[in-house]
Amino acid sequence: MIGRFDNVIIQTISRLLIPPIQLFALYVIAHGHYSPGGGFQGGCILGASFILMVIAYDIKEAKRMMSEKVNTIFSSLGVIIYSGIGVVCLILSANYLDYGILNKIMPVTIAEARALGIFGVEVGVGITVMAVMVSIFLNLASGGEHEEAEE
Amino acid sequence: MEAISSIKPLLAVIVSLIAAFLILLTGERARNLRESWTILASVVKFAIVFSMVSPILEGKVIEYTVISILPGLSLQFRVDALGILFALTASFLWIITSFYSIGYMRSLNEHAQTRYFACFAIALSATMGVAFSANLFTTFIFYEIITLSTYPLVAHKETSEAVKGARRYLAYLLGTSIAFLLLAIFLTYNAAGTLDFSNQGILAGKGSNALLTVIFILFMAGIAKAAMMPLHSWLPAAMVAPTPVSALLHAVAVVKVGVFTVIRVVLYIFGIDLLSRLGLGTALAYFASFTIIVASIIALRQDNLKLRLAYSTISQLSYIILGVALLTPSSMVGGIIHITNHAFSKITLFFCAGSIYCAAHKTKISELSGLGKKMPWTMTAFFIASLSMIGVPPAGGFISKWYLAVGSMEAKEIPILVVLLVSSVLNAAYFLPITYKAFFEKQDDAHLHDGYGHHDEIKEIPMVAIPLVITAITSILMGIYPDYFLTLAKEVIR
Amino acid sequence: MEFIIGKFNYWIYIVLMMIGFYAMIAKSNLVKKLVGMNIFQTAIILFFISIGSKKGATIPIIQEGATGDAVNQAVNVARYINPLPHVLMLTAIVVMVSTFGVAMALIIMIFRKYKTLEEDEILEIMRSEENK
Amino acid sequence: MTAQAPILIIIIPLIASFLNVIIGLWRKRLCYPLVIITLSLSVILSISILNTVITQGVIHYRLGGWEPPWGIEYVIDHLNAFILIIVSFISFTIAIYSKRNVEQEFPEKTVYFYTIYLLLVTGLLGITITGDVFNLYVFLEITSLAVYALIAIGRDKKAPLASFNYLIMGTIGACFYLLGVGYLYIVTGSLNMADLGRLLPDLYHSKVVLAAFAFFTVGVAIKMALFPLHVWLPDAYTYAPSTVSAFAASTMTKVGVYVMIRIMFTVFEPRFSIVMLPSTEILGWVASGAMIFGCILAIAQTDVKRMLSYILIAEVGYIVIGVSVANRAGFTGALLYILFDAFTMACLFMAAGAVMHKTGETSIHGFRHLHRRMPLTMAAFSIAALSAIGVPPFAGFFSKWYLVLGAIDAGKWIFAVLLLLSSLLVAVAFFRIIQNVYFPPYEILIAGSEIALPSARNDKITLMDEAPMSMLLPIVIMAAGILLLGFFSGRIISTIIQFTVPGGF
Repeated sequence: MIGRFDNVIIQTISRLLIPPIQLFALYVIAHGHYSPGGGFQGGCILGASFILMVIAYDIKEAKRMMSEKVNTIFSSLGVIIYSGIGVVCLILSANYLDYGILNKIMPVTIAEARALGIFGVEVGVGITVMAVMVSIFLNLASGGEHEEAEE
Repeated sequence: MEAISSIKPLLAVIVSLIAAFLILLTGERARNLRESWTILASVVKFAIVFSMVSPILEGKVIEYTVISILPGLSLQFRVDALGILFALTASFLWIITSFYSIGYMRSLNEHAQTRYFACFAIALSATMGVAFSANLFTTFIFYEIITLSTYPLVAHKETSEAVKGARRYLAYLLGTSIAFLLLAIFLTYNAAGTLDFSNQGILAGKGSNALLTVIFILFMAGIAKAAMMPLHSWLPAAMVAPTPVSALLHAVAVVKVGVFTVIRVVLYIFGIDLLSRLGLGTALAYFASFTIIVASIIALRQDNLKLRLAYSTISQLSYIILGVALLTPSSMVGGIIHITNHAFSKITLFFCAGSIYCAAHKTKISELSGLGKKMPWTMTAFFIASLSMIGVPPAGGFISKWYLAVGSMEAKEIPILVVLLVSSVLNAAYFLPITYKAFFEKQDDAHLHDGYGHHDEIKEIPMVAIPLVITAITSILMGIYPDYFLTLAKEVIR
Repeated sequence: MEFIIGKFNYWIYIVLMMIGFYAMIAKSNLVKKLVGMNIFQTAIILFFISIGSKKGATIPIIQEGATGDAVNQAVNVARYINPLPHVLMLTAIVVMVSTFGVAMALIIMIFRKYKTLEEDEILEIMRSEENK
Repeated sequence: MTAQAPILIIIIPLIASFLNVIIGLWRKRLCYPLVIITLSLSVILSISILNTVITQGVIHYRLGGWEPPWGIEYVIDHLNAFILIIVSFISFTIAIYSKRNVEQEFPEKTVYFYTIYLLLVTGLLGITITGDVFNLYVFLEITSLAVYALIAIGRDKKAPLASFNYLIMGTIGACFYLLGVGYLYIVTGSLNMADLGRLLPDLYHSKVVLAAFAFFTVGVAIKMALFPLHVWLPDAYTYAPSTVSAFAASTMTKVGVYVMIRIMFTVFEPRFSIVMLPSTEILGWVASGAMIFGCILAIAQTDVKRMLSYILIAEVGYIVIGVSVANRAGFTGALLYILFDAFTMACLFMAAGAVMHKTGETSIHGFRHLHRRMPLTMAAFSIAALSAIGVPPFAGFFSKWYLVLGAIDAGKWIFAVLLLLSSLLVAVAFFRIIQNVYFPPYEILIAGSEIALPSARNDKITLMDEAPMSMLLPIVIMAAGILLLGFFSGRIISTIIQFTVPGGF
């Protein structure tokens, strides 16, 4: 539906904007656990940057940078990271998502281990959210040719 | 009376279930093997049942709890004299019937014989279940199994007529049992807190008279298998089934299960004292006698042989109910012994009808003229059996009618006595003409070339003829030596 | 009047919710239904957020190296808004977004099949197919 | 292992579902085995959980080791354990069944189907296992989203619209539930069920609590398709792929009922739900409406799947009646019914699906004389139908026995009569099919279809053409379950159900 239309201004501006947006997204993700923000918000921003690119260029461009396959892998990879960390805690004979225990395998204190654990989870969430945002958008924008990925 | 625990009742029920399974496995491929399963099962079943007789005669009861399905309600067997009497009759007749139906089915080259024999076996094991059940819960379960397993037998021909008959059959039996019988059972359980049969009855003093009356009426309406009017019309409809089915199931197993359940309810749920206090016994008795008379009158007008037999069955069943409803010792003996007598003679009659159909392909009474010479054995057996039906000594029917008559006098119910006499006359009126026609009427040529081939081809099929001779002889013997069953019957009311 | 002003956040959410509800039930255009659904959910989210907030309170995070006063205020509940409803709503938003996604996918499928999004027209087409 | 079982039973399907996506990109045909292994694992886990509950009593599992009521807590008593077993076993069996159905109906979407299927299972297990009202909401939505997607995944042209309507209704239900949670949070500041159960009794006079209760009830009623709010169900389950309708019909409504029981008797006390409000009274009448109208509408249908959907509505009515009479017998009956009806509905829908697979149609005429073509499937179908009618010795009878007993104990004769009446109506509905299957009058057959002219009646070569093994096996398992389970209901009650009856009954 969104056909290609070359508009120098839009493309240049979005070229300029996208990197800082993504950087900010990473910041939001990384600081999620001790300031406002977190995986979901960061993921949304990250996804928004891709969407901006799709709007500025066209779907083929976006697909070139992030193909359907990669997208699908990302969307499930995030969840696997998140639940994987939890399972690691299980394996270390603590309860699910009890990050404190992670200090057994990392040279850090329990508090730091908690911070790192939650950070890992945030990253996972971020990746998934980003991937799903993009796939939903592409799915709608392309009128369903882009196979739907389920949240 | 002390109870001995034994697994025999369960075996008696299970054996024909296993047989049904094997029959289904064997299928059409090896017909002889399949039939041999039926024969084997029937013989074994009879052996098991027979082995339980002697302890019963010593006044013991055999108990066996299969599994406690719901707390307080268990699938339990309890063999007493009444049960063994019924089980003995049914299982013995099953042996004969299985030979008969093999001959019948093969001579007519019927379809779907595997289904036929399998359902037959299941129905029989359910009959045993009812006969041996120790509480209403168990009775109800097997009661429904009988209904379901005989439904395919009624619809066997698969013509639209057969299907209609089967639908009515199911509607009556299943509908009444769910709507009335189940409700009555719930009410009983709610009132008495138990469903176990006990000789004194369990409902005595457990509720207001109105409630008990309602329960009783619900029971009587719910047990449509007893074919009391006005809930009788499923039985004529079921006559579309093959004759062996009508013979064993709709003259012995199914209908007798209905009557049997009525007896159980009357004697072991309500108890004699309670019923006589409520005066329900007499009411039931008059209801039954109404059925007797009306059914006999309808039977007079039937030209189709099986239909006439069906209506005769309806009236004869009510004899049994009448006998029990009078609540006097002799009448009860008469009713209970009539279970056996009627079973033997009526199955003979049906066998004859089947044999006529096999040999001459005739179903109408008007076509029977002159058949006596061609099928002497069949028609003679028919004559004997009808004598027993009418109640002419020395045939077995006489014994039961005698006791019934005595009972009615004990109960000071002279109208009932009149009913008995009138109905005997009616029985004679609708049975003897058949024999007369068969033996003494010349066959007019109109029937010479009707339907299937010439009459000179008509000859009895031994596989079919032998069983009916046996049953006929038995029904005579039971008139001459009634003691065996009488002792059992007396055991019941002792 | 006080009754309305004092609890204005509830009134707002109720009004919004009813608007959304009306759209979901009454509109025949599927997309409008969907928009109504979003309004409906947003109203509930507003409701939750509003019950978490307090006048003059701040986010419940103790600054790094906070001394005396700040630490004492850490236990002073009145100074901090209740974060839990916000967190819940974060999840609720995720749910909302995914519901929206699925619904959109469905709408696309419907549009591909019937070339319209007016419910009555779709039903009309269905009926004609039935008769065919 | 057993200590972590409560979380593993959720996590394993979750991880597997996303693993499934990645594997699916690589090798499509590995998805099916993965799903089977995962679900068999969850069956084992649920059994071990039940075992633990029976031997050691209620399990409390704290996610992330946070103390309740702050952290999310999984609480498993006999009730959840019971439902867990049902859900996991049914999902496992239907997963086996799904193979050929998927191959036939939407081979290109295999990966997505199994992913969403696993998510659906995760959601249902989560609803059952969690002890936190908001967490329950999340799982509820996961479940619903998965089902919306699954319903629309098939070929049927009508499916998307049905799914969309379901989505709208379902969202309303979920949002009402969420509002209920919010109201309770305002007054108590807690989301933990047990904690709420402790805090609420002092607040029963408050209007907010009443509103919360109302929102909960309506929301859950929509989710479990209680009679006046059932409108989404028939379309959705009729047009869905047969696997999906089988699974949804047999588990989702049951889990909905479970949620209702939790809310009414754990979060709120029976004292509140029964005495202070006449809620159970109202529910009882609504449910009896469901029974009667469900059956009547079922009789009116000509499509088997649609008829089954209406029967399902009626059976939700049965279960709710069992709960609403609010005594031991009724509650026991309701739980037994949940178990048996899960089996029955799975068997019926799977059989219908198998017929669809073979003949391509599910109209009642399509069933005509099928007992020659698919004897086993039809036998299973008949068994399940008889169980649904409530004829002994099949399982349904024993649960109905308890339901009626409960109604009588509560002195609600009218309910008892209605139960029996609706059984008769169900019988009418089903014997239309059974008679069509076994004894179609030959006059019609000659006119109607190719099979079995009277001349062909005696030929021994029956043109038998059964469903594939992977479909047949689950159907037969279910039928066997229906046949046998009834006789063990005594044991089931004495070991599990009697402990689930809430206090005050």
